[in-house]
Amino acid sequence: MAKTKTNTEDYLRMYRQMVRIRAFEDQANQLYLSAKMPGLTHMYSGQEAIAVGICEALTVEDRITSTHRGHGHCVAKGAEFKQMFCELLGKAEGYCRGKGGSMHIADQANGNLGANAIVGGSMGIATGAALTSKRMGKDFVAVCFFGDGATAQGLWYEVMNMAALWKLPVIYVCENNGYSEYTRTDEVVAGSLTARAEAFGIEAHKIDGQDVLAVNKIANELVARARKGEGPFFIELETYRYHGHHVGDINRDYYRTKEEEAEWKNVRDPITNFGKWLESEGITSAEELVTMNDEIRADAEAAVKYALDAPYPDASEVDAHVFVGVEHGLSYLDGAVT
Amino acid sequence: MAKTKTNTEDYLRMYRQMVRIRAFEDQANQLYLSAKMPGLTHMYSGQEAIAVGICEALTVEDRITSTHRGHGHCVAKGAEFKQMFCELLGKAEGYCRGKGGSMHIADQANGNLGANAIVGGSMGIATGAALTSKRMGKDFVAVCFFGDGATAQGLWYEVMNMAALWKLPVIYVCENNGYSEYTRTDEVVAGSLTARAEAFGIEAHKIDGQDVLAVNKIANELVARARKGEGPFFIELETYRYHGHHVGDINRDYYRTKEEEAEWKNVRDPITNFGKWLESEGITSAEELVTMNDEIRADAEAAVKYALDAPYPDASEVDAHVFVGVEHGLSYLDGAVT
Amino acid sequence: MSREITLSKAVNEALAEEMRRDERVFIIGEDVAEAGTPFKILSGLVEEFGTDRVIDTPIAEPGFMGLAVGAAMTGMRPVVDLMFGDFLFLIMDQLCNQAAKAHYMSGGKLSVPLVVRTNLGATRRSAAQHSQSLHALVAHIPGLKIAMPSSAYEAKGLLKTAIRDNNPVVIFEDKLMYQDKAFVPAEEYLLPFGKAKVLREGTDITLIATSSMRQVCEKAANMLSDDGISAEVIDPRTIVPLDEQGLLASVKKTSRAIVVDEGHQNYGITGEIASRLTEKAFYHLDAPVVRMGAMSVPVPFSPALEDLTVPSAVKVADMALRLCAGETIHAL
Amino acid sequence: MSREITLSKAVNEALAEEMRRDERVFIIGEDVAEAGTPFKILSGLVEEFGTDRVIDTPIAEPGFMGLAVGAAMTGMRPVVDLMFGDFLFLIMDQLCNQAAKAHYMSGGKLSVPLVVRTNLGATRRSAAQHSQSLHALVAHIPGLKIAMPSSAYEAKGLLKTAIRDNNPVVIFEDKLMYQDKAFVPAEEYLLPFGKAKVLREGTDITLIATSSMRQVCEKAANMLSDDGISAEVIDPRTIVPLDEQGLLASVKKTSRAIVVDEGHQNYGITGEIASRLTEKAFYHLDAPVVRMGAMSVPVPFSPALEDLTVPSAVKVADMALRLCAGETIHAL
Ligand SMILES: Cc1ncc(C[n+]2csc(CCOP(=O)(O)OP(=O)(O)O)c2C)c(N)n1
Ligand SMILES: Cc1ncc(C[n+]2csc(CCOP(=O)(O)OP(=O)(O)O)c2C)c(N)n1
Ligand SMILES: [Mg+2]
Ligand SMILES: [Mg+2]
Repeated sequence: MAKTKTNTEDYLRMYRQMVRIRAFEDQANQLYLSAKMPGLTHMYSGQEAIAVGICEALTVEDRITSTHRGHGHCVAKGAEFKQMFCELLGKAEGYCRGKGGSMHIADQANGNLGANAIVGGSMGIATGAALTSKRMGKDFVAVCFFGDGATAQGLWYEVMNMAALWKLPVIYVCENNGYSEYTRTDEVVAGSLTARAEAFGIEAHKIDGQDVLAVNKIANELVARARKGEGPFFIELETYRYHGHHVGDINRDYYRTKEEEAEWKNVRDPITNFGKWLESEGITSAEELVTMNDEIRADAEAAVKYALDAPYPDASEVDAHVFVGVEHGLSYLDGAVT
Repeated sequence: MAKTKTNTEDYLRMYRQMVRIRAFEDQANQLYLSAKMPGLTHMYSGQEAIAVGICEALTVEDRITSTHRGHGHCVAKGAEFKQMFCELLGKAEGYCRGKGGSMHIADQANGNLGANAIVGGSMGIATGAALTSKRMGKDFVAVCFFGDGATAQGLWYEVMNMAALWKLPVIYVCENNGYSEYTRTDEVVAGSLTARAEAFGIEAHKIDGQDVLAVNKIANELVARARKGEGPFFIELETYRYHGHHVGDINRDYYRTKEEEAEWKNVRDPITNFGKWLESEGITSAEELVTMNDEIRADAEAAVKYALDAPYPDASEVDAHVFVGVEHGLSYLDGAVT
Repeated sequence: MSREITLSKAVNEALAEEMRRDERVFIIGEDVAEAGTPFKILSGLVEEFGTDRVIDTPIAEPGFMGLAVGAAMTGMRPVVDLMFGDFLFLIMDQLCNQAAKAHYMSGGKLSVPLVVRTNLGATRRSAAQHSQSLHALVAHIPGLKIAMPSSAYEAKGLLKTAIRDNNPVVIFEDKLMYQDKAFVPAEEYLLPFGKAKVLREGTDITLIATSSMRQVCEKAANMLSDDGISAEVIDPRTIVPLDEQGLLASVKKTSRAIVVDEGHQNYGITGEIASRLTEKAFYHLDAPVVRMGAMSVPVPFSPALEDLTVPSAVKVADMALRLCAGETIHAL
Repeated sequence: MSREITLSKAVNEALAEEMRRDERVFIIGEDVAEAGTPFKILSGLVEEFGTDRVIDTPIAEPGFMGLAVGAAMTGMRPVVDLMFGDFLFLIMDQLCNQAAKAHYMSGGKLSVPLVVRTNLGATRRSAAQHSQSLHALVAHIPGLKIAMPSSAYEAKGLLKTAIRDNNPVVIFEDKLMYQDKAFVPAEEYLLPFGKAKVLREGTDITLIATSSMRQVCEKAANMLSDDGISAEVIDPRTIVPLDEQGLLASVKKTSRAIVVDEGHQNYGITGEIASRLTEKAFYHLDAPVVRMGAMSVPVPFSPALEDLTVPSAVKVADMALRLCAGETIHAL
């Protein structure tokens, strides 16, 4: 996926990808509100510039690990709406045959090693992928997405130490959206996040996570350097989640104000602001953007409809995929050769 | 245990305690070499100035947590030879009735919450003790001893974060003896240890661990400040272990040179150097020191003899202490009321 | 006087009562204060007891579990709030290598009076890392007591007992039962550990039901009575200690038993319970004790699959019918 | 051609052979390179394969376990060296929430071909945190395979099979057996998972022995033969998968069985194995299957106590005699 294309194309694709994420989440939220979605899910809306700015700097061979708030990463790394909605609804055509759902959506064909329902749970996985790249002489890099709350997990410090000692091509990307669940970040983070990475000898950057061009710029730079063996790196990005912690988190007044939410949505929205910039630069027109938005919304709606009508996995799949190469895990447990 | 005594007494007691640790370890090592000791044990010899310099700044109410290399901490916090040797030999009169042994020796009467055979395993315990002090309005502080290798455990970063957020009276004491088992510290520690603590907003100090006065000075200062609520703190102390990783680690050439060992023993020995200083200051004479050394060695030998003759715990104790308030854990498991 | 309250309310009451009674008791975990946990179980507690006793932590389970061990060793009585039972994997070292062993390793000098409150239960569409029932893991570790309340009544009585116990106790609440109501005395009460409760008397077969499986077995018993089968339903309440006498008395009476539990069946707790019954009631049994645990597969997200993995009333009733009909269940 | 080598050497050979065969195989853990582990098992490997494939880590078990999962997902085949089985508690999340579930959660897209090499076994005077036999914990987790070699021969053959398996496998070596020798073919061989091995034929009673308990049961069988009792000794070799057919064939023949294992008996693996046998051989059994696990207490340091906690040949032989004499073992 060598990058031989004009900036214009890059810019429009970044905009497009951000809109696709927003559209996906709007539909997912509707599915929940209309009681059509099994369980809960965590909306990425508001953080689009990060997933897109970073993943646009990656090739399909580059690996990412994602989080419980993972739809944005999944879309940005190249996933399709249909298989994603099928997964969220537990349908057989989902990326994980409906077995993983929103919190475990993975798309390894595009290098997405999966969302993770254990906060911080993928930090070792991303670092291990970087180990493979280095030991096997591949040139892919690994990007580990996680939230501000995940920095409390000791696992991060264990793997940063090894990544730094062994100069692994991994980039730790902290999406600091100001909250972990219902708790403000400053109540649970002592000192400085960038200093924590620097203490392991890891170069750290703090970036505005609402500015897709700024995110993409640092990503391009660090990904290139990581490929050359100059990694690991750490990026802290300041951002905000528009919805609640999950779709069911409706009344948020006890932990954050409506004003604060409005401020971010109205003044710092990554899509609106990037759209304005594209117009001001004459790269595109308001009309073109409206058309693009409408097309994408239509795509998303069509994908939802498709997923709602799609079949569930067959009951016989319940004990498939317990073990690689074993059709039915249960009979295998009894030593019955399969 | 208020400290109303002249410096001279302090100095002599510090010297005395260091010699007691050295004498204890020499006997323990002999027990191993003469095949009288069950299992293996880790010698503290060479690091005496740290345990003594720190513990001399503590009251009996102050708590410490110790490590697999814990004899020094145990002696320095006030333990007696007899019960210690009994414990190392698995005898009923041991501090833990022989059930813990060297790696789990505890002496809660003197505030020693125990050695730990899980590297880093006591970092949460020490921090939790500090939480008790603060929440229950006590004024004891907690000191957490651990080695350089233990800094790789994620648990440390998790508890430093909470200690810093809640200003807990805990002091993290890293005895950097240059090795973790058979690996040089610089091969497994990226960046800087003091910077790691500082990244959490924790004041950090790096001190010569072979200079008991320097250690005691910083300890007095930080303990006092921790009592006032100015903690937590971190101290990294440069030191060296004279023996192998454990008593069975005899051939060490493949990971460190005899020259290096000789250098530390001959030039930087904490006891020799402090003894010289005591003489030069006219606080004591060479003769007095020799007498003290002889007395202590005699004490240690007597304690060993006592422990060798002491009885093992009765077989009926094997399922005692499984549960508090239950005489026999096994029958209790079946719901039999005890 | 007794009133109907939810399991969630029962837990909240137990905590409030014990915190009023004993200032050493405190709660520590993620989003336990203002948020009152994602399940809203603790609502109101921080208002009454303040943030010093209802402590919000960073997302660091091994860390706050470790703090709890140290706090317990030095005189406090922590109640650790572990948001999902699946996170037990993160605290195993502090819970099993430290808390469970400290009293024994110190020859009785140290003790660790703490409670880990967590949950179990699938069919909530929460997928493989938020749906596990992992009580078998901790039940295996000497030094830990394990309670498994099966309704609001047990949840309150067992939690109060756990908080007063001088040992580490892990208590598993069924996260699908939080809104289920049961009669709970207005007066204070405690429930003893190691005493099973016969929930329904019967003569033909014994259904041993832990936690979430109580409702399943009670439903099954109703179905069975329509078929003229009298099933006894018994709840062990705690699996460590386990009330062998109580279970044996029932099994010796009925001569048939099914052990129903939501943990994975393979190497789960049903094997231990069935073995103990078989060893001590062998000559009273008309048929081998049958075990019905959750399917030994990671919990799937898809509703079409997830519901298949947990024992259901229909499946239990069917199995009981076959047993009572003298059918050999495990013919090879 | 066969020669006698130690279990330690057998493991070393298995690793060397597989690393030569497949460049994706590498070793990761603490002091595995120059030091060759505290047990000196890996001596010589770093010299042959270099520090890129025999990787010394910091003391960060959760961390390097996590790295191994990610490396396995992306095409390598890590062999994780976990110095003591007691440290399993530290890697449970990465092993059980991540490695064990990734293939299932991804609907078959991701796979995690890795091996965790660790150990079990008490009576080494290493106290409660260095003496545990924790295989029951991982055996309960769907997605993991569990091997328990009982001699150098099994250690080599099972480890080679484990390394070639495309799933996460945990293999427990008996740390007290590292210097014990056994006949091991000079030619390459693999041992299949899920196939038990009859170590000694017998007709009166079946002794099912895992790992360290093999020698105990073989000794017991010798003692028993002096008393005219013919004991069959059978080793499951892997407990996940478990060779039910093999064990049942033996038990149906002898009609009596004792399951002997070094894990704590309470909620350990003996309950599962005994239950499976009882369920499927009930009408062939003259007496309930007896379980002999390690005492359910933390492992004490004192030699006077520690030896009491593990099943011994004398105790097993005595139990077998009583069983064969028709004595009711668990009379209440
Ligand atoms: C180990 C673990 N602890 C707790 C949880 C419950 N939980 C899910 S998301 C979350 C907050 C995560 O905050 P952050 O890392 O900032 O990500 P964000 O939700 O803000 O994107 C918590 C506590 C979990 N899933 N895993
Ligand atoms: C969790 C854990 N991992 C590994 C070990 C094995 N081990 C015992 S001591 C040790 C080295 C510790 O090094 P350090 O912390 O520097 O202490 P030192 O031995 O130098 O005093 C190791 C790896 C252990 N006991 N616990
Ligand atoms: Mg956040
Ligand atoms: Mg060291």
